[in-house]
Amino acid sequence: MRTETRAIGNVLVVRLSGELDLGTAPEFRAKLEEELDAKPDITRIFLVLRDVTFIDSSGLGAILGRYRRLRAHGGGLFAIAPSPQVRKVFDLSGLTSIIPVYETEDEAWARASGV
Amino acid sequence: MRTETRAIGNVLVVRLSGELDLGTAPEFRAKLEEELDAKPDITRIFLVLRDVTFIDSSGLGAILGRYRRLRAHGGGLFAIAPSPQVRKVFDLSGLTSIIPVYETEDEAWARASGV
Amino acid sequence: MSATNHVTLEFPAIAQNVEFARVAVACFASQIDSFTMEEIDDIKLIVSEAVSNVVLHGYDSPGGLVRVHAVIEGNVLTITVEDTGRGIADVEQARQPAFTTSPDRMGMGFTIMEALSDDLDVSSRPGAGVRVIMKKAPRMAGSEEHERRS
Amino acid sequence: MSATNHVTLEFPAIAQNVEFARVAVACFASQIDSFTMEEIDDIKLIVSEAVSNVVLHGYDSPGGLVRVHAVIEGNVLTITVEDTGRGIADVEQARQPAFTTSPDRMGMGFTIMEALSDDLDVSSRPGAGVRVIMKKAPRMAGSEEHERRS
Ligand SMILES: Nc1ncnc2c1ncn2[C@@H]1O[C@H](COP(=O)(O)OP(=O)(O)O)[C@@H](O)[C@H]1O
Ligand SMILES: Nc1ncnc2c1ncn2[C@@H]1O[C@H](COP(=O)(O)OP(=O)(O)O)[C@@H](O)[C@H]1O
Repeated sequence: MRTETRAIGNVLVVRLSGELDLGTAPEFRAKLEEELDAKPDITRIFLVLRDVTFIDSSGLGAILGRYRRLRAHGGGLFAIAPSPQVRKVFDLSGLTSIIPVYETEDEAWARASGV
Repeated sequence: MRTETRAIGNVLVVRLSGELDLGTAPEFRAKLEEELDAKPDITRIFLVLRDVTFIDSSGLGAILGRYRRLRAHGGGLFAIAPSPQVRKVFDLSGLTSIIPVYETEDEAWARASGV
Repeated sequence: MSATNHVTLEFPAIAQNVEFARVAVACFASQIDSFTMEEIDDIKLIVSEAVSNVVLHGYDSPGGLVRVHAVIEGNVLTITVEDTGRGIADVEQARQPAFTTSPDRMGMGFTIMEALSDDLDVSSRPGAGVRVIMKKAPRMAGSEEHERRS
Repeated sequence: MSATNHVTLEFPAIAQNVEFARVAVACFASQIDSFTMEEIDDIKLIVSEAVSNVVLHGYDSPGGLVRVHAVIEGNVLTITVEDTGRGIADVEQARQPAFTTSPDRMGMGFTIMEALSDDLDVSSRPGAGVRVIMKKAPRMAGSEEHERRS
């Protein structure tokens, strides 16, 4: 699992790759908490899932935790470009009805900027 | 494991992909024996190994068996484009000193045609 | 291939072994040629959920083991995931969507296992551990139309 | 990671399980972060050779089992491959390059295991089976220069 982050304005773009499960979730969680602590201006996360090859409910839980933190302060988290495997787990677990999912970064930016 | 064959003159070009081990060697062996039985003009095999992701000594044994069959009638077998893993097993087992290895199909053709 | 085959895995209930378990079972499952890539992914997921449950909920103290048994009979894969830990008092309740005893969990593990297996059986005696048995067969065995694995 | 961890695999000595064994052990081995891709490939190969030997030479009749045990202690991976089959009368002779009792084999299995492990131990009592123990640690543990796995 690898997590690459880049702050653009008040958006934190997070690119995840590899497998997000019980073994790798703590690293993901720690990395994002650290970023959010260091950059208090961040209100939204764009979580790019294109290169995530596997996720399970522990991985989803780690994403949901970050969503809740931002949501508590009026912000949000968008999931972008999930693979079919990731999409399926989102749907099965009901996360699709909580976290907005977009096919591309462009769509998320358009939505975020109210275009 | 997948084996694709194409006869060009008296050369049988064999493209292998996947893993060649004790589990898959019988299929490889059967496929080549069938081809050689059906096409008695074939004197040489060009074995293209570019997409072989794993080989062990059982896989080598299957290759060596085909080499010996052709050799018994004055023909031969060339190994082409082994990956580093395949190359290493060839070297460790001493097969490199028996079976000629070429980096590309072109080199094998040049050699076969005496250019 | 329609032969019979089986493997047993045993390892400590720690988080980094979840990947090991799902990769090993997925590789074994791929001996059934007619499983699609998507079905192999489903198998990875249900193994991941069952083994994660043992790591998270199975034992009161470290050092407990997970035992995974996978059997191929004809075209049917049967996966058993067992522990000898604290067990589940009310299995029916535990299987409900969104039920969890850990506040930071989603409670969707059993729901996912149920949705993606052909049959899920959960049994437990409190104090003696949990046994989860999941069955999975290729949906379109023998069909020419299903997405083939190379 | 420098913790201790271990896994046990047990399965019938049949040809299609060779891939299962090497994939499972390679996945477990990758918990040692500093193994390079090439070292993981070496591990696949030595497991493949040891398990193939049990399938080919281990048992007089079908149904025999292979037991693979892999342990991580610090940065060292120890792999044990065992059977309870016919055993080897002269282990020293069996380990010689090109020695084989099967006419269509190359006799290079033990030579490859020896070349690619840091330590190879083979023990046997005829009639009681064979135990092969192989150790492997990352060559460049901690170095920045070695080819990293993502
Ligand atoms: N192996 C187990 N040992 C003990 N309790 C378990 C085990 N597996 C599941 N449970 C119990 O069942 C509940 C529901 O499990 P599950 O649906 O997988 O959701 P989650 O793991 O997110 O809580 C768990 O919260 C736990 O209380
Ligand atoms: N598990 C085993 N049980 C019985 N005999 C074995 C076992 N492993 C190896 N041997 C013996 O040792 C010999 C050499 O093994 P190896 O170097 O791997 O070459 P090969 O497998 O190609 O014969 C084998 O031919 C066989 O006689």
